[in-house]
Amino acid sequence: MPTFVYMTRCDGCGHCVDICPSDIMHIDKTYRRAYNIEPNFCWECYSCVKACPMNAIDVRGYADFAPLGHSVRVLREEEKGTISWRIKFRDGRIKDFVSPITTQPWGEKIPKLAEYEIPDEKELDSPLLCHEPDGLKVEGGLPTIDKSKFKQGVYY
Amino acid sequence: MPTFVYMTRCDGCGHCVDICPSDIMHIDKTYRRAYNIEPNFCWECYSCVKACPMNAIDVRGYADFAPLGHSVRVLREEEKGTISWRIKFRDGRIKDFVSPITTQPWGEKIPKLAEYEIPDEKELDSPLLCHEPDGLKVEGGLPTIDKSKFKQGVYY
Amino acid sequence: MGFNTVFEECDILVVGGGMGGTGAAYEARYWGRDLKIVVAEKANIDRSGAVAQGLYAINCYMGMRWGENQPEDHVRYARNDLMGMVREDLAYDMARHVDSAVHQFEEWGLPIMRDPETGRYQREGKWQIMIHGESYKPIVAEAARKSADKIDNRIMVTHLLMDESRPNTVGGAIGFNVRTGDLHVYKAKTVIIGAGGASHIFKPRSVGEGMGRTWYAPWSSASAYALPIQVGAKMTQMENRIVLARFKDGYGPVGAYFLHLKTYTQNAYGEEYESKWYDELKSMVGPYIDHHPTPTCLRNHAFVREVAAGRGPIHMVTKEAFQDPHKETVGWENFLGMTVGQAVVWASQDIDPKYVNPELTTSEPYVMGSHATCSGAWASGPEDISPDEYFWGYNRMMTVEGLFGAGDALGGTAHAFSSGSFTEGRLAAKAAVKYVRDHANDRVNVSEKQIEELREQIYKPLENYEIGRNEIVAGTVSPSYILPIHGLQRLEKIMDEYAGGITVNYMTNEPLLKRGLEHLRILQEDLEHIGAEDLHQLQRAWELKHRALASECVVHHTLFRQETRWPGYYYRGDHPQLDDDNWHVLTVSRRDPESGEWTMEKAPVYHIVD
Amino acid sequence: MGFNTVFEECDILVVGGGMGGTGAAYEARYWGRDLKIVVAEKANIDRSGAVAQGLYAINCYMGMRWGENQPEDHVRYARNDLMGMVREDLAYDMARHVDSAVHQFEEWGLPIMRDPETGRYQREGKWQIMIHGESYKPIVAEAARKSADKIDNRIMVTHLLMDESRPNTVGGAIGFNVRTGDLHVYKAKTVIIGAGGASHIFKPRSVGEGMGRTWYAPWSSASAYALPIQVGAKMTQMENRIVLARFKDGYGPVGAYFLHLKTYTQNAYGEEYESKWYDELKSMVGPYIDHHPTPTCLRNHAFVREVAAGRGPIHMVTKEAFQDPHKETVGWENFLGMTVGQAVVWASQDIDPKYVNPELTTSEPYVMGSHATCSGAWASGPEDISPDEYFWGYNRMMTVEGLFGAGDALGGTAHAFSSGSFTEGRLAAKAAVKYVRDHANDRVNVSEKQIEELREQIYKPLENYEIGRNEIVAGTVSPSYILPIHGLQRLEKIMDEYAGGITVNYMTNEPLLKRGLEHLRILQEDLEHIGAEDLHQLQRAWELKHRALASECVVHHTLFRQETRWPGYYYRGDHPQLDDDNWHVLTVSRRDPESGEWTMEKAPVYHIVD
Ligand SMILES: Cc1cc2c(cc1C)N(S(=O)(=O)O)[C@@H]1C(=O)NC(=O)N=C1N2C[C@H](O)[C@H](O)[C@H](O)COP(=O)(O)OP(=O)(O)OC[C@H]1O[C@@H](n2cnc3c(N)ncnc32)[C@H](O)[C@@H]1O
Ligand SMILES: Cc1cc2c(cc1C)N(S(=O)(=O)O)[C@@H]1C(=O)NC(=O)N=C1N2C[C@H](O)[C@H](O)[C@H](O)COP(=O)(O)OP(=O)(O)OC[C@H]1O[C@@H](n2cnc3c(N)ncnc32)[C@H](O)[C@@H]1O
Ligand SMILES: Nc1ncnc2c1ncn2[C@@H]1O[C@H](COP(=O)(O)O)[C@@H](O)[C@H]1O
Ligand SMILES: Nc1ncnc2c1ncn2[C@@H]1O[C@H](COP(=O)(O)O)[C@@H](O)[C@H]1O
Ligand SMILES: Nc1ncnc2c1ncn2[C@@H]1O[C@H](COP(=O)(O)O)[C@@H](O)[C@H]1O
Ligand code: SF4
Ligand code: SF4
Ligand code: SF4
Ligand code: SF4
Ligand code: NA
Repeated sequence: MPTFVYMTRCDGCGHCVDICPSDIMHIDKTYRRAYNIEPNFCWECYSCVKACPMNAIDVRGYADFAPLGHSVRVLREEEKGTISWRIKFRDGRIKDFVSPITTQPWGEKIPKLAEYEIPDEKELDSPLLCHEPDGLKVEGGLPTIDKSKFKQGVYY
Repeated sequence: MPTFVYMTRCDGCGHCVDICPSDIMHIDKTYRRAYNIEPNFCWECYSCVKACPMNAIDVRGYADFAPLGHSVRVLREEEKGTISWRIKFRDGRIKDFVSPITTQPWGEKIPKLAEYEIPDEKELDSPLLCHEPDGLKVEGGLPTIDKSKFKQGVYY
Repeated sequence: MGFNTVFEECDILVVGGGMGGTGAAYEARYWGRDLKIVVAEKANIDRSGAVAQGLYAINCYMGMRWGENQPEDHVRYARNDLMGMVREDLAYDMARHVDSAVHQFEEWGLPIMRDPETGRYQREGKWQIMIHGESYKPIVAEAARKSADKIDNRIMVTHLLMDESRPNTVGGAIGFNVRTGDLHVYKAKTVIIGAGGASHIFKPRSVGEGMGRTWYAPWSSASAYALPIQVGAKMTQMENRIVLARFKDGYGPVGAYFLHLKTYTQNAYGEEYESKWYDELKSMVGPYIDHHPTPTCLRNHAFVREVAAGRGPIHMVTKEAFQDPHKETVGWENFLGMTVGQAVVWASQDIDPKYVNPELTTSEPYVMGSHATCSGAWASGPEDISPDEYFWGYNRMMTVEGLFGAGDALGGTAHAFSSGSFTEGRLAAKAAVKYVRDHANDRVNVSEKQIEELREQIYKPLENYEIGRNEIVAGTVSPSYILPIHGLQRLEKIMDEYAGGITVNYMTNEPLLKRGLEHLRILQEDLEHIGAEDLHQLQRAWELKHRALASECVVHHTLFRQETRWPGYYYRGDHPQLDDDNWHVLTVSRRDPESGEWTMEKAPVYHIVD
Repeated sequence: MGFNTVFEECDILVVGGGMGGTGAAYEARYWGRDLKIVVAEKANIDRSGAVAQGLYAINCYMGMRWGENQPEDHVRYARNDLMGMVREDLAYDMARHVDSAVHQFEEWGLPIMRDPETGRYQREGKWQIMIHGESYKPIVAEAARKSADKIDNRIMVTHLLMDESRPNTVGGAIGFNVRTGDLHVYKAKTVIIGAGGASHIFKPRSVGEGMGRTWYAPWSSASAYALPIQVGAKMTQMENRIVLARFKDGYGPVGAYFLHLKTYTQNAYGEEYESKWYDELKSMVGPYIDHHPTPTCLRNHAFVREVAAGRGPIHMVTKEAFQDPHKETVGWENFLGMTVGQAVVWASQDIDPKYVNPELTTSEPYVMGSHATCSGAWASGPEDISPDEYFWGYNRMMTVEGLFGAGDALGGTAHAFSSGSFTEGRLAAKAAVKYVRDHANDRVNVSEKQIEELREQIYKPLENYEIGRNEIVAGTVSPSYILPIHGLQRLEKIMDEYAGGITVNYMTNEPLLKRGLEHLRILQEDLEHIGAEDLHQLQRAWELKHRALASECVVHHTLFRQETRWPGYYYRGDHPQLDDDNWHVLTVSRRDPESGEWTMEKAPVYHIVD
């Protein structure tokens, strides 16, 4: 399902252009609206669909194997923290799904490490990563292994 | 080797458009010169190349498997009744070939049957075709076979 | 769409001016001196069809004048090569006439090589003679042009018309002019189909820009099958698709190399490999593996298996033969005269067969009826030599009255090649003239309604595009239409994966075929929504529709025949053996034009010589 | 081409802000509080890389907190699955840290499912935990954005820079901005490559509009391999391409189905088929077939052979599991959260897995280093647990000084997946900080000349096009350039046919590989003539060049390893057996940057646990 853009809905804002990992959503010079310049490099990742404020982008399954007449629509609501899908089969059957996309308000829970206490320079020589060993939630600290027991050749 | 057209040579005469069995040589609206609109339906049959009075058309082997740097050029001379080929390998080696294309002057030896004597209506019931049996150049006339000996099932 | 409608009435309409069609036009004029004879050709007959770029051999010539072969020998050869399955009456009939066609070609100017010692035509092999055939097609085109009342080039015929006064009787054909867009309506008493075979039914080995470089021409678009199928004509042996050993990438034919240059194949390690697969083949096909020459499909089998076993690529050993400058010239000219693309591949890859043994591959399957295969329409044989049940009044007439065929269009006639196809065109034309005489008082009755309905269908892809295009900003993706290339790639993928293409090493079985049929049915529905941007794409749209219908037929046939008759062409994984007890028969299908339902039947093979 | 040059000096440059790159940016800031940390990303890190559309599982989580698995268990699992061939030191190291990364993700908001009874993370299988991962990538991107000094989106990095004062030492990287065209020159003390794996090395199963619907993302373009190879870094296990069983056409992953939903496979006739191939596998790989779980490649082998035997297609039996509404929801959401395309295939083909068992296929091979495969750069392990010869100063540093890698970029670390790749990024970043500290007095020396030479190379495709385009009237065929799509299709065809792709059922051998190398060499020459119409195509041109170089590496490795180590991934027809006597080793390659010559060596596999 490479993407396509409905002429009457797109206002040329460029969000899709900004997000597409494949760099294939471009603004048409004449219409000043977006379209998929290279459908054969579309992954159907829906990044652009989710990002479009006008719901102007839809997908129709790759012609190589997907018959016409289906649709898979999505509504990603950041504030609600949910994503809703509506699957319409070619024969008209419908399935709806809703899932969480995050359990936290956006932008708050991820630390700005620059504001953390500066770690001891000597810790650079330890194998521990930041927030470790606590972050491992194990007692006994970071596991390690005895080098002298290593062997070459088959192991079984 | 789909075809391409050198901008400076083509004068837009349309011979290539007229002959291409795949209907893919078209005249560009802006430049009023010919180009291959659908290289993936080109058979490299060279019909257009042979027909171009300006030698404006050349071919470069299909990119799927033909590296750049080769060429296969042709000169078809109706009056002389010959066709000449020059093959240039990628590494520069060259091979030339010349063959006859006809043993007769064009347009003369093929009969206009409308001017022949009208065949006997009864001959329609015979299995003979026009110019037969003479055209077969055999004695004994058209071969036939005894229906009663036909059999079904395996033959070996 | 403000296109005009152009009406034409004629006695004999030839659809497709290829080898069969030009032969038909010529012969029709001879017998039907006063008849109106028209050729409707989608391209330009000077360079249309499989022979557009020429041929380097005429593969079917008896040489009766020199006592070289008799028609009986041809029958034995063709049936052996096709594992017993040909229409021997049709084969014999073609063979007994083919020499006179070839003699004409020579008179007309076609340079046929001569053996300097014997003075006879230069043989490439037992059946083939060598020619400088670059202008083969312009030569036969001239014959047709001088014979027909009219050659309508650039008419893509999309449907046959049916006579509304008489049951099951053809009434002409309809199509559009690819340049002007005008609708062309031919009301004709007889129609001779010479529209060639089918490439691009199965996915080819190159899929990019090079997808057009198939062995059979990319414009061989299955119209010869779709047109009769649409009106309910019976088809035969449509499962018998052909796979050919070919030079890699360029699909250059191997005949001249094997037969004339005496080059031979070996595996990647320089080993002969065919004998390795003898036992396996013996267990699959029994005595057929011992027949001579080894049937084409069985040679393929050894090739395919050797490669699958990891000892590919297979090379053609050219280095020895090419030391002889004459043979080297033949080797190159063979391609320059018939498959220029192979010379281009070699030039581009610095392959000089004098110093390098080039690679071979096995091709994707093609559907055609004039090489080592015989798919096509079920037709009447000639009165004097056909079993009674194979004769219904007119030689080469299909099961629809007044509808004839020649060349790839006709089933059961393997190994006819260019000369045999031309010959069949002649045979069909003579019978068509007779048909016209016999029905002198009948008038063709095709209603406005019939034409209007077809007109709407024909232009629908343009309309689909025009409407759908407004919905989207730009680009090739629309929710309401697919483009012809999209549909073609879908078709090729379905056939490849479900019906035994290259990706699955020619393997299929009942579950795959049934699933393939479902996919094809849905594809047909989608083809109602095909969008054509312009007249060129409208041609592509109809070519695709023809291919899709022919493909459906191929799958039904493949499903019906519960055996593996031609290992190396395809394999029924669920019936891996040849089964003479149940399947020493021809398969015959019919699609009901109203319901679209298919019925399959067996028809006996008559062996007319020992 | 009036593009500007933008200079940037930094301590740590992260190339690619995917799972590895975001982990690296985060960790680098923690340790390198005062360092300049920059991420150069070709797309937009919010939705870039393999995780752009999300994931439905984290496939690597030990669960040490609940005593579920220990790092030793992971080593045993990964090496068993890879038929013995992993860098166990790297694997152990990743495994002992990975849990802390996952715990962070949860804190950051990633919805990880919980087993309602145990309160633990919901297991999909022994190693996998289930998530609602649609926003997995935006979440880790935020972590990177908050950590780095700068995220440069839309920078296609084309080359690494080398320090001219010290031998074999990285000096930064260079690339262009896909929007502005500006040249971006990063002079950096250390570079961490997190540029992901490679799709479109081999021809995919769909070749039209759907060619982009591969399992791994079409933008996974092998930069992670090409960048180090270009500067002479050593690579390992590049022959170990991965083939995966996937749902047909959409390439939807099967893990959740097998492990959580407990669906299972059967052939076209409803038969279990894996056991049929036990004896054959036993004869090929000996004891490995008896290990548990059955290695991924060996499961593939049974699949591939069963299909080749004519009993395909293989179906996933979903009808039973999908009767449970919870499982049905998981089945669908699995794809909506990770491979929407599979849901689209099913919707379009009316496949409701509750009523129809969908088809599976085996994919074309991918080159990557974080799934059941471990291709990538040869890197130092961590000091405390690496054999001495596998430690050269800094964890995850390649054989070029100052050059680090993570995730798909690094060789030997199979089964790291998203979480392990992120973890590797962290490990590399901490080591990079240490490297910067240790080299505090060194200054990066990259000359104008080095930059100028690269600038010319980088923009050459635009110039090729501009010049060549004037020569021809219109269209895509030029005698002087090929377009990126042309070159890509050539590459995919070469790899498919010569290096064991789908068309040859994963079969190759020495003659094929050697011929493949010749084709690749010539392709590289042609890529000097690639034409880019605009900046977007300039990106495609460089992606292709990266893929082509990585492919060369893959073929050299495949040629070097004279055994069939992973039947089901590929077969050496000339060495059909696994050979522990000679090949229980890792393969290591190096391409000399001056001559372009490759050298291959064997490196011992150290087994660090029983
Ligand atoms: C492509 C090709 C073909 C051959 C070979 C090599 C190659 C590379 N080889 S070797 O491999 O063995 O080497 C042969 C060889 O050397 N010697 C030989 O005698 N024959 C060979 N063939 C086979 C013959 O060519 C073949 O048997 C005949 O041409 C078949 O004749 P016919 O059945 O008439 O098909 P056609 O392709 O010639 O003509 C079809 C015409 O129909 C037109 N057409 C099609 N659809 C139409 C439509 N809808 N409306 C209007 N017109 C519509 C076409 O344009 C065309 O004019
Ligand atoms: C595509 C995909 C992937 C997975 C799965 C299903 C599917 C459909 N499955 S399941 O199948 O098992 O179901 C997994 C799963 O469920 N669970 C899991 O943990 N991992 C799975 N993966 C694997 C992981 O995703 C994978 O292991 C990691 O993402 C690897 O991380 P990393 O090595 O960092 O690669 P990346 O793709 O995330 O990031 C690469 C980045 O580099 C950028 N880039 C690339 N080249 C660049 C250049 N030249 N210049 C600048 N930037 C440049 C990219 O844009 C990207 O940001
Ligand atoms: N339940 C739902 N599931 C998925 N997408 C939805 C749902 N409801 C609305 N949408 C989205 O909301 C937008 C407007 O929908 P429509 O009016 O159908 O085009 C589209 O992007 C839809 O995909
Ligand atoms: N190895 C072979 N043995 C016998 N006949 C062959 C062989 N190869 C090709 N032919 C015949 O040569 C002609 C041209 O074949 P081709 O070039 O393969 O289309 C056909 O009549 C083939 O049947
Ligand atoms: N049949 C299976 N048996 C064991 N593990 C599997 C199986 N299928 C997939 N997996 C694992 O599940 C995870 C996701 O697999 P996949 O969805 O195939 O990428 C990976 O860790 C696989 O190794
Ligand atoms: S995001 Fe939507 S509205 Fe904005 S340019 Fe793209 S398609 Fe148009
Ligand atoms: S679906 Fe993904 S790849 Fe396709 S256009 Fe949208 S963002 Fe780009
Ligand atoms: S035949 Fe030659 S000169 Fe005439 S339009 Fe074609 S390319 Fe141009
Ligand atoms: S080579 Fe043949 S198919 Fe190609 S453009 Fe010329 S005439 Fe058409
Ligand atoms: Na890795």
